[in-house]
Amino acid sequence: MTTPTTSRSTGTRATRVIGIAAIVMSAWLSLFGLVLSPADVAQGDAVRIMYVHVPSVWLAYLAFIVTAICSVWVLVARGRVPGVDRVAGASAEIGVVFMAVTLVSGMLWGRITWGVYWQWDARLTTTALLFITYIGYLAVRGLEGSPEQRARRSAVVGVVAVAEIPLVHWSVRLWRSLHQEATVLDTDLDVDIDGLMLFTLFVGVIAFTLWFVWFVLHRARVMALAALVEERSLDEALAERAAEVPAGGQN
Amino acid sequence: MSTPPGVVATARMIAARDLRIEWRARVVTNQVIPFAAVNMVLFAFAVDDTGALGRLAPGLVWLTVMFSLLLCAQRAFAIESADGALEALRVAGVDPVGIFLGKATALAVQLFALAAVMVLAALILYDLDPPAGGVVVLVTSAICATCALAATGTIYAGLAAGVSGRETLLPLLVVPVVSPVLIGATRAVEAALGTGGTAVADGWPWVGLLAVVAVASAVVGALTFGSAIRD
Amino acid sequence: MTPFMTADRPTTPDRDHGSTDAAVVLEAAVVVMGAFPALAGVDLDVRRGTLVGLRGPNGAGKTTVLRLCAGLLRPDRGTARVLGVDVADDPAPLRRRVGYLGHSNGLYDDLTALENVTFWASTVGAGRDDVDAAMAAMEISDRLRDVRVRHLSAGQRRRVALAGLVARRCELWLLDEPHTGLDVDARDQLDRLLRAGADAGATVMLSSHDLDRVDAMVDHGVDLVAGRVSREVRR
Amino acid sequence: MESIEFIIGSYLLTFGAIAVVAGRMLRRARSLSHRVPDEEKYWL
Repeated sequence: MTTPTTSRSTGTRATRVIGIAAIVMSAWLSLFGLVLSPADVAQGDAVRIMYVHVPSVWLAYLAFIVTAICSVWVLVARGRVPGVDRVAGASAEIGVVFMAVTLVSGMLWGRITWGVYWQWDARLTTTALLFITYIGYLAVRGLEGSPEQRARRSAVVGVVAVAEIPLVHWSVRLWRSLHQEATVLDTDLDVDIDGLMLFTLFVGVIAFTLWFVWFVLHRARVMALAALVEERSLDEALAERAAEVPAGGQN
Repeated sequence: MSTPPGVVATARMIAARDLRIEWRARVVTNQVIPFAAVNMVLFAFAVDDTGALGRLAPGLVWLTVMFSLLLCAQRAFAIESADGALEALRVAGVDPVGIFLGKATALAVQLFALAAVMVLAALILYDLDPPAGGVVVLVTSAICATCALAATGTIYAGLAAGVSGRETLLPLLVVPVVSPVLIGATRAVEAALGTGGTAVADGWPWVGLLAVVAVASAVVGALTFGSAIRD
Repeated sequence: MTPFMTADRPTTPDRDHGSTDAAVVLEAAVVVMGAFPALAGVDLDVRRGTLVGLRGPNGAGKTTVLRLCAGLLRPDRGTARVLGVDVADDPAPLRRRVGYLGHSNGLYDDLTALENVTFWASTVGAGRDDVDAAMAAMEISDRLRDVRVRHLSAGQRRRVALAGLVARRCELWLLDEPHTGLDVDARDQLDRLLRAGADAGATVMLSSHDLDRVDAMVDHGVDLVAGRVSREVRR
Repeated sequence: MESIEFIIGSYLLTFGAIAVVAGRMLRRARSLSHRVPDEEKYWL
């Protein structure tokens, strides 16, 4: 999988170690989650979805926290920290992917446990709205403009989004608490966790954190490569423009 | 000798100018309010049940105000970018915090007027019978909600001003962020109008939520608006 | 009095930072628009109190030079110092001291001429006297003052925009094709005004297609070709 | 195991997403890296 050509692109020894560790941990997670860990007393085998669901939601929120921190950094530095901006963007991209995964695996879990795919609880609703917000963040990253402009604009969205999380969560919780009569399903997703289940979950969180680091390092380097390619094409474009003028000096 | 105006003076100047332009051009009065009103009428067809319509009224009012926000915020920056004025403001070194506060204030005033008309329309069209004590909750919640909406709308409309594709980008950015406002304002108005079977006093926690959202949006906007409009 | 008079403005400490007689210094400035190098290494040294004309065909970089000097762009390579301030640093201290009029006028259609000029004057705290002087200098009649600019001709709008700049009394004037849309009388009038401004100590940079007109009026002519300076003439 | 298709499905979805995103990213990295000399890659 890691051939010499990869090592000349965005891979280094460190990312290879992280990547292999992530794969091993993921295999381990699947083994423990699907086979070795016990079924839950209340939920039965449905609890096995938790071992991928909880680590992926952890990854998604970790990604958005990283994006938020980098966004603040970019704003303070007035957009002139391209490396930080790339980490913000890379982190948001991977966060959006895992938030989508989280939502779908959560719905599958909900379908088994509650009998419905969706429930208007604060966690789900906040996550769904946050997902849309970060799709908007990525849309802003795709706007026309200079790299610096892109960095500052998307950082604004990153900061507004992180300010939004507690407000959305609070408002939906308040909404739910005043409308309890709507709830017919009282099974919560909280499970009575035993030692092996906790261990499996722990393996999952480690594995997905490794995936996060691996993805962000690679994605940020891909962005850096794209910037370098642009820089090189600028040299060519400058040479072309220079050829337009017959060596005219100043007098 | 001339000294440049401070933040508050700048904000007042910008807000006064925006409101004067609206007073002259009547875009909100002659275009956005009729659009919002026809929304309220169409909701009646969609729901087709007077009892349900009454219960839904607060939500429909604020949904309409949110849609109108998208139009008004777009309009607020269309006047800036029509002839390059936003760029000229930047070259002139006008404080972006002042620009933000001024434009958000003008937008909030327009939205508040619009919300008032929509509440009135709901009372008439949906046959509501509000309790007398609800006015205070109604007005304070509407003030907080329109301020919060205006602040968020100003940040993102400023960010998208002059960018191609802004018409579709703005709703994507604004709507998820204003969802707490929609929830809070709907519940507060529900309590104020007595449509949800709750007491008027139940509206106060929601007013508190709206006030927090308004302050948070204004603070975030003031801190980030300079970066949002730099091009 | 000429509305360009700037000597009565208070001198701030950062004002004379750096070389005192250089208004604009560009060194090997490269500005990229998308993937296109609009400026491909421009060297330029503009003295204070001079009237500078930028000439050249479309796409030569005239507009980009002016926008760079206004702090609207940052050099991708090289340096740009304007009034002693490096525009790659925060250009905020530069603002208010620089007036820029691009292809658009920066006017609000539904405000009257007077309201527009008053608004732009008030952004720097300039008062009623400055506005009146600017309106008089641009010969905006009492009748035109109270007309919404939406109903004005292109030339009249340009005069209103210029009055807005004049009222702000800047040290450096950056005018992108200021003659566009003006009739011959108004062009002559504008040229007289710019000359008077430069004589009073302001630095004026303008771009134009009109080679003869520029040649006749400027102290320092700069020809741009393909994002570079091809020829300079100083008087 | 009850609802096994949902459980297996969620695992496949999660790890499938990782594989697809990683694969696309590495392919793009490889195609870009040909156009940049190694000495400009700060991570090497």
